[in-house]
Amino acid sequence: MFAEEQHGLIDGHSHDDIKRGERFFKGLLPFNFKGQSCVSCHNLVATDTLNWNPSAMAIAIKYADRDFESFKASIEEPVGNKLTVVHAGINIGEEDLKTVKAYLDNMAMVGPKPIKPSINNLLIFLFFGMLITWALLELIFFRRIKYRIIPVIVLLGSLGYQGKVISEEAIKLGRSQGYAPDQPIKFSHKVHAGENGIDCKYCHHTAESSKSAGIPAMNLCMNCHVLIREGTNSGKFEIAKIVNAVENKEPVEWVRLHNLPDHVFFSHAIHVGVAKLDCQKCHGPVEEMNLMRQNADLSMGWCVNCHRETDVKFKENGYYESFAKMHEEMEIGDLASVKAEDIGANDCMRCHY
Amino acid sequence: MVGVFDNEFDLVKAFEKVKAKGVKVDEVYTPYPIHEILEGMGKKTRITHAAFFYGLFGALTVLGGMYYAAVISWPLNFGGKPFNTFPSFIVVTIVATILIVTITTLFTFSARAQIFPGKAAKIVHPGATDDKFVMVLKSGEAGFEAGEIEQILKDSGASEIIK
Amino acid sequence: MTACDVIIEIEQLSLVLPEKQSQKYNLRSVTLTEYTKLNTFLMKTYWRSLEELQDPKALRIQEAREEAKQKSLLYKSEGGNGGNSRRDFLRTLGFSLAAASIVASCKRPVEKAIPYLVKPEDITPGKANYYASSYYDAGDYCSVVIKVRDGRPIKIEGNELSPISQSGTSARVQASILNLYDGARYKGPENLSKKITWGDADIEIPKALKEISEAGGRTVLLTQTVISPSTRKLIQQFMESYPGSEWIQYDANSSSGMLAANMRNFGQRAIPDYRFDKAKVVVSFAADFLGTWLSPVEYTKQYTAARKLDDGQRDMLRHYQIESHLSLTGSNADVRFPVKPSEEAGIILALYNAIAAKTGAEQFSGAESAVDVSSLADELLSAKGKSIVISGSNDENVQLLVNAINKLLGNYGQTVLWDSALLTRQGLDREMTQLNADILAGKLDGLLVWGVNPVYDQANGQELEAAIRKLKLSVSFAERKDETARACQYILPEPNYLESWNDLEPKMGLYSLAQPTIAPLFDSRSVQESLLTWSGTAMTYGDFIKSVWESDYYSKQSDYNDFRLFWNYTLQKGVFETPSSADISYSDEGLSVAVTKLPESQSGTEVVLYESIALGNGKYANNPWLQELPDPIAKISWDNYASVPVAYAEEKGLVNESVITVNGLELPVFIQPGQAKDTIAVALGYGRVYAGKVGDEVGKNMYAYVSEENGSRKYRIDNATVEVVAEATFPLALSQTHHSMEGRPIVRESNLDEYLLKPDAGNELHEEHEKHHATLYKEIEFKGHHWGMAIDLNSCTGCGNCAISCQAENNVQVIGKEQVRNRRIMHWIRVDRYYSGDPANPTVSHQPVMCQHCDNAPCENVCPVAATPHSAEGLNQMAYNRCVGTKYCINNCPYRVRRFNWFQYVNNDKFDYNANNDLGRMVLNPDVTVRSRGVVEKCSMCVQRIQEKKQEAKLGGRMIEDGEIKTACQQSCPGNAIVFGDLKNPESKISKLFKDKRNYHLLEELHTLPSVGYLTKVRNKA
Amino acid sequence: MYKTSIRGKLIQGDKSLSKISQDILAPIDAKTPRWWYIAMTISMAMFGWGIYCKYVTISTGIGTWGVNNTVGWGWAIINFVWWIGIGHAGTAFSIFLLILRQKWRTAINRAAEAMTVVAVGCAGLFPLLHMGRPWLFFFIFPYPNTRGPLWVNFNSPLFWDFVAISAYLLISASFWYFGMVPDFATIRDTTKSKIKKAVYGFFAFGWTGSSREWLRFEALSFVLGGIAAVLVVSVHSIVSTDFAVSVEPGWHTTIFPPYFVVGAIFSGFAMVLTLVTLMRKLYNMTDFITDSHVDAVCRILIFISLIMGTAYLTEIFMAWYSGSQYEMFTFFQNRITGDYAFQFWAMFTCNALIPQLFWFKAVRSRLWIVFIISIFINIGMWYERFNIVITSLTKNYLPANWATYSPSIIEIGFFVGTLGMFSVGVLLFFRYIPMIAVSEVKSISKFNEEIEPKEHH
Repeated sequence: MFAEEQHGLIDGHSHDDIKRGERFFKGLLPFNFKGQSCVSCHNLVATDTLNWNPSAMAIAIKYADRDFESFKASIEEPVGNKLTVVHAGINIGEEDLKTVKAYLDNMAMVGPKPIKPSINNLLIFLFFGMLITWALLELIFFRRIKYRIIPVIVLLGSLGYQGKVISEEAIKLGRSQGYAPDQPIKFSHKVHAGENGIDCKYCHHTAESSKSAGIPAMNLCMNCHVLIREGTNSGKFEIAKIVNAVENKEPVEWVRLHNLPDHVFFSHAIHVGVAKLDCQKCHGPVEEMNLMRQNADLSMGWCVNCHRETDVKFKENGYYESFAKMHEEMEIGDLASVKAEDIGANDCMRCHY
Repeated sequence: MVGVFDNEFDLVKAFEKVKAKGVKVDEVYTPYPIHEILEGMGKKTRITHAAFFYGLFGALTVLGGMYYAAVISWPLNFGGKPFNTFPSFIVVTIVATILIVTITTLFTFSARAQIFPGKAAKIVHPGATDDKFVMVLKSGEAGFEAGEIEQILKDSGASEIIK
Repeated sequence: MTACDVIIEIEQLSLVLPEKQSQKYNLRSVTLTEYTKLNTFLMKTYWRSLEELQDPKALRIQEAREEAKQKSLLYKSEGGNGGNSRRDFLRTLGFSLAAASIVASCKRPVEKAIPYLVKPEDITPGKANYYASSYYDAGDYCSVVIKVRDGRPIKIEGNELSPISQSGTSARVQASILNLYDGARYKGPENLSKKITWGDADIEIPKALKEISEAGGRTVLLTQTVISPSTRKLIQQFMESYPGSEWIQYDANSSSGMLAANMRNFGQRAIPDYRFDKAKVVVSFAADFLGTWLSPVEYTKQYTAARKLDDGQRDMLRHYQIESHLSLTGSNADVRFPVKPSEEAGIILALYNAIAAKTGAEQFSGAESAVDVSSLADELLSAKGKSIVISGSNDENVQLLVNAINKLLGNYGQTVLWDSALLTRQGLDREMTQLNADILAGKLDGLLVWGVNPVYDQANGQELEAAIRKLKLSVSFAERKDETARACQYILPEPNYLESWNDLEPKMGLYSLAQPTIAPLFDSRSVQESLLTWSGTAMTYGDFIKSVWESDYYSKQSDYNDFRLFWNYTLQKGVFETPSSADISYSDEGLSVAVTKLPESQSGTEVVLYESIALGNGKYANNPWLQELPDPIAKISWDNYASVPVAYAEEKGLVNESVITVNGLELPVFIQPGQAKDTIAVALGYGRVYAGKVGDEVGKNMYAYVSEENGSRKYRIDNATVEVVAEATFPLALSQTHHSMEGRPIVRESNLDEYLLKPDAGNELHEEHEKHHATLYKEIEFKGHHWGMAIDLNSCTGCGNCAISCQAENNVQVIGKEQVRNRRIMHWIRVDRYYSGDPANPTVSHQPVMCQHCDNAPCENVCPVAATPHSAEGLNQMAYNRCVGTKYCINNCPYRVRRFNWFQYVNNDKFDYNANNDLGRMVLNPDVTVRSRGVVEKCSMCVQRIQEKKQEAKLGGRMIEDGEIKTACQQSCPGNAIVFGDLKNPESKISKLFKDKRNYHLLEELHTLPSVGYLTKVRNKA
Repeated sequence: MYKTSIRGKLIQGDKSLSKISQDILAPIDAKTPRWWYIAMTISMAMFGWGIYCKYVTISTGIGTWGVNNTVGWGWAIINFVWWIGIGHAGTAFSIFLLILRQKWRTAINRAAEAMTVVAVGCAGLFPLLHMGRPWLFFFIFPYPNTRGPLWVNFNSPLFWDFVAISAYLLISASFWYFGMVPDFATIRDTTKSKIKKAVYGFFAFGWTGSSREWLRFEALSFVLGGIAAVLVVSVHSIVSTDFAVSVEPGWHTTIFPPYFVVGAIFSGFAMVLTLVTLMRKLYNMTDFITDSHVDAVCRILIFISLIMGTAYLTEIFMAWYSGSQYEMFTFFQNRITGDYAFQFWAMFTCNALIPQLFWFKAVRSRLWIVFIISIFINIGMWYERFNIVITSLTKNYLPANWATYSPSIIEIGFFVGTLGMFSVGVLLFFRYIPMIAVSEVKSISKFNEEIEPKEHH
């Protein structure tokens, strides 16, 4: 009974196995592999966006349901070219490898360790708060410092800092410019749109006709990936996820980057289909991004100011014939160009209803 | 030399006499303002002028700001009114100007009169804020003769003379 | 709620529905795969629970993995932001007002986007699809178009191709979309409250049926009127496979008397097709044909067409209404006589005699008429063949007399047609009465109940319930909770009509199809499929319909020479018409007997039991939209009440909300002008006890007082005992409390003769005000469009369809009885109703009022935060996310059309209606923001529809056509009273109507320059 | 020059300057009286209930009030205008009487100013919390932002209101505070308690009473007094535009600005009278707040009351003269008669009729009658605002919208809460702040002929 409590089984693995596996994985118990360990390539915590190798968690989830043999095969006799190259020379005993699998299985159960919150900024903020308190007390009661200007400067400086933090945070509120989360599949726009020159609208094909540009359905990916099964950077692991998703009918849960607030209604069709704007105008140099990043801050000011600067296809599009008087003015030269703003693009009702 | 008086009239009398002697009175501390002294000290304040300019500046800023916001920056159609609704602007201009004048004048006052939070008072005589009228003369001043002055103070009814 | 949630709410302006991440169901437009999500969500909520029961351990591990996966994504996504430290910093900071903004960013939820695995061809994310279908329930038929957005049906529009409803709908049809998402629907087959599978049911029930059949027992299939030809066919098949079984059709609000009379006179168990558009004089005896009688949408279309004046028409139908309680129809009548219900027969007889005297037909002696009908008879005779006389009575004898009058007037073949007879009511009450007695007497063994609720709507409901419980076999096919289903052994839920196939024949020769627009939300199966299965036909109902159509209807047309084409096109159009003719002759059989059996005039108080506009027979009492729809006349929602005459109330010292007892039943009092002397009226359809959390215990069940007379249901209590309950009050939710226009020029009206002399009769003020039109400053010029709306008061009957249509389109929230009573109803369009003249018989005016989109809008000027400026297209905009809720705009709107979100109406247990659960929220329109607490909202003239059509035009590179954009209220208005369009386009219909002499603006003396115009009401009094 | 022999003494009793300080500052140094604790407890209880009601309002919504889609403003706005009106007394006293060189004001203006600050604070709560989303109140401020930038609507009276009220609060608070600086210095220099010396010393900002200070102090008073005089007129004029600028019948009238300003001064003076009579009784300050002070305020009230009566009659006349049926209805069928006749006549009686009793010296000289009448005026002024806000809103243009309004318990609690807040403020003022402007009283003491210039020996 005692033994069982101490070595309680989790999902069929003992604590000891898991601990031992962890040490192997992290290289604390070295095994013969060019001086590296698993963790050198397979991150435990996602930090490096350019690491094309699958993360520990991804591997864990993939192999959680599979038996040890397939796990072992992927390490010792991998199928993919890339994996064959990098995994060449791994030498680890079978029992030890089993503990690694146990460790990974356990990880798939409990999830990655939470990142401890860093409290530096808060500490700085509180420190300035304390400075304010001190300066006030000094000014009112202690009066120990001869040059009164010192506490006054400290007071104003601290208040300024706190004000700055608060206003910056307030502006950032609900914004996420630069947001570039890891995606469940290491999909690179650089590889697809940049290096291979695939047109944006091949995948996001509803951009011209619907409000939504559309995230391509997995069967669209399969148009190409039915043949292309191994990538130059990522090997087979990432592409296998697509195949797996289609075969098992498990939809891929992408993390959304561009989240407009729910009270904003945006239509891709108007901007791409009618105004013929380039995708890059808002989304930035997507063809250069390995990891998709939110380019613009998507603030209301950003929208509104673009409307103030951008010309409408006034003569080209038949719809604008309703604006008869403006056409007349254009004919006689009173009106050089029509900005989006001039036809009411900055009205509330255009986006909020 | 410090002369302490019990009432306004004695102080004023002494003040006039000292001045007549040609001796410059350094400072007078009273529980309430006495116009004869304030005038007699020969000091002038330009706070009122400053306030006027603050007002002028404030009014123009407010009016200009509103014109910019409502006509240039983002004109919006409210109830079919023109963008430049000048009569509406006036209301806010008046009030906001008053606010600006008040705050800036207070700061000016605070700076010029050296009255601000945390200032330690240099108390010449503790009764000066209660019921005493205090006149301070500096011994280094031209025409200052201690004995003579003391006599003047005494004659005018000083209740206490501190040297 | 944690501090962070609060802040997120603040930051997101709480317009999102704060839901758990895992169940987050984004209601906004841009989400890609709502369909996928939707199904996942539903599976999770309703289906997966079975698995959970089966293997809890396996599931737990699986869940743990899922959770781990979620977590890993969460951490990863934070990592990429570089805002890791910021979030944590904020997380630890806690909540204070000063730091509110900082804390706000602490928990921006990770949003997921899940694309389709394989994208369905016909679904484009962000675009709506429209499918033609048909609504039929409780005798109401309507051809509809269902708007489906990302896999969810969200709105019902009228089908313009239907010759019956002609793009019109009724409030009940509009609200039926919410029935789909009703939480009171049964989730799967049950046997005595235990879940079973369809397989179990398919074994047990046929076995029981067979046993009964073999033992010579009796099984009855009790349905409402079935107008589906395929279903009728398969019911016959089913009957044949179980000898001894019977099929009884039963309508709670029946037309049995009419059917019986028509069977005698014409040999038809049907109702002729009344054509109000061809009539010049209509005399209706308590038939509420614009509200509830037979086919109100169709009749409203015809009636308003016959009274329109804007297309140069100079003639109008004249409408007489003789009734006791002020019905919607009565409120539109040119001449109305309030009489006691028992006096009606006497008046009809007198009318008959007067006409017979002039046409030389046989006259009968009878009671004295309460109304002098001689001039009426003359008028009818002068419009021979162009008149209609109808009666709402359910008494066969009365209907025989009415038929005789129509015959004498030569209306058959002219305005009353048998070629296209109406089939939507076929229940004969005596069959049900017999069945009721048999059940109580134990003479029945099996009962299959489908679509009716006898336990609720039979007078002896409780006894019946007990007797049903004792039956050998009782099966209910109820879609949602009802009292009869509760008594039954088996509950085999049928799918909603939006989830299933059907074909309908509402009129002879007129067919229409219903098609599923969403996969069944619950484990339901259509009744037809069950019957097919039990009668041994292995076939889905959809295939069965197809086979019936191929064999029966394909041959009746010549447009398509391929059945597949015929089927697809019919499905697309929703309706199919074949010329039909009937050779039917009139025989006056029974008339002489009938006149002797007419109801006699009574001296006591009579209580009229009428069908309410909103609830009908009470089947959809759990629909909060219907419950909250104010009665078109009384403007009361959430209750039924005793309408008493003004004089009676004065005599007894009653006020609104006093309580009286009628035969022992306590009822709240509403003083109803126009209520006939010595009568009281109470609506049916209320007082459900097992309808769901919204519908339970709302009002009193008056079906308990429905008795029988001459073989049909009698919706009247004679010689009722009425007592005043002293000191007692019962709150009523009135949404309008003042009924007089106070002499103000609000609804402007004239009479036809005046109008013909002078088109601006009654509207002289308009020109006067136009003359004074002046402004200090330059008027704002609209460059491209200037949207406007015109409302023809002559066409508006006040039916309330627009209010519900708007509610569905614009996510207008339900607020419940207490808040309606507090005068906080949220409807963006309301129909004001004014009385004028004699309180005993007032003239009634209906006026729909929504935001007038004034060009000089008073509300815009006073908003401090610029949340409601004017758009370049002439719309009065309302930016909810900017609104801080000062309510100043509400005060400064002379029309009071602005609505305030006094509470959080969405996701709030205090407002436990459709918006408080995931299922109910699926009806929300993703193109319209769900408003949060503290913001003002109002009619936007369906700006989302304007934007959508503009986008279509821009993508097509063409100008917008007139009439292309239709607002929700306009689209399905059965009276065609609303016209929307571009005032900048001089050719548009709206521009022409604005130049009409009848056009005026509400409160135009205030110079608010509304973009909504009203056309004066023209009556046709003699 | 002020003639004591003609107009009575400004200060009763032969008091030396030091005695003046002592008498006025006595409550600060003395032991807190028992009634003060009792009054404070009651006020705190009221205040606490108010806070609870505010909590309910913010957490649940404005729906907890009695307002509805027809009557968008209820007690909140009535009370707002009422409090703002009361808040006018301080400035009115200080400024107008300063401009009019009314020396007797010195005994009362401090109390009046304190009242102003607290009352305006109470008033400000109402417009803030009657918002549907008060946490977004900053939208009303035209600050540069990332929304375009999106500014505010400068045409909206509520924006004017916001500027006017915040300016008024700031200005009256600074005016009040700077007036107290010399007095704080007096406390600093006379008190024996070390803590008090330090605390009051801090608040005295280092005041010594030197001529350079007094010179600028006088200039400051002059400037502030001058511009604040504009405020007295402007603030309530602006508040009146909340109504006058709208289209509601009964609101849309040009008489409102002067009518509101006069009404505000009326209610403010009445409240001053209420407070001053209490203060005099409780702290036995009969020497400073003399009968003639009370008498003078009463005489002013007669005059204002007559103006109020005229304003009421003018409004009614204009409604009839305009010929507008909506105006006619509002005044003749919904105010003078009709559902709200009681409120109208209560207003008329309290404001236009009862103050006429002040014509009688017997009334003016009996403090308790004066006190009661002042309460009546306060009530009457509340009814005036009720009349304006509610009668117009309940029955406006379209009869279909007509609705009734009755306050919910939460709204009542909110109002009671502000009453509590006001009395808490006033009690704190009684306890910790010189009730009467010491330095100013001293400056007028010389007009008491008893303090003759002493012949020196």
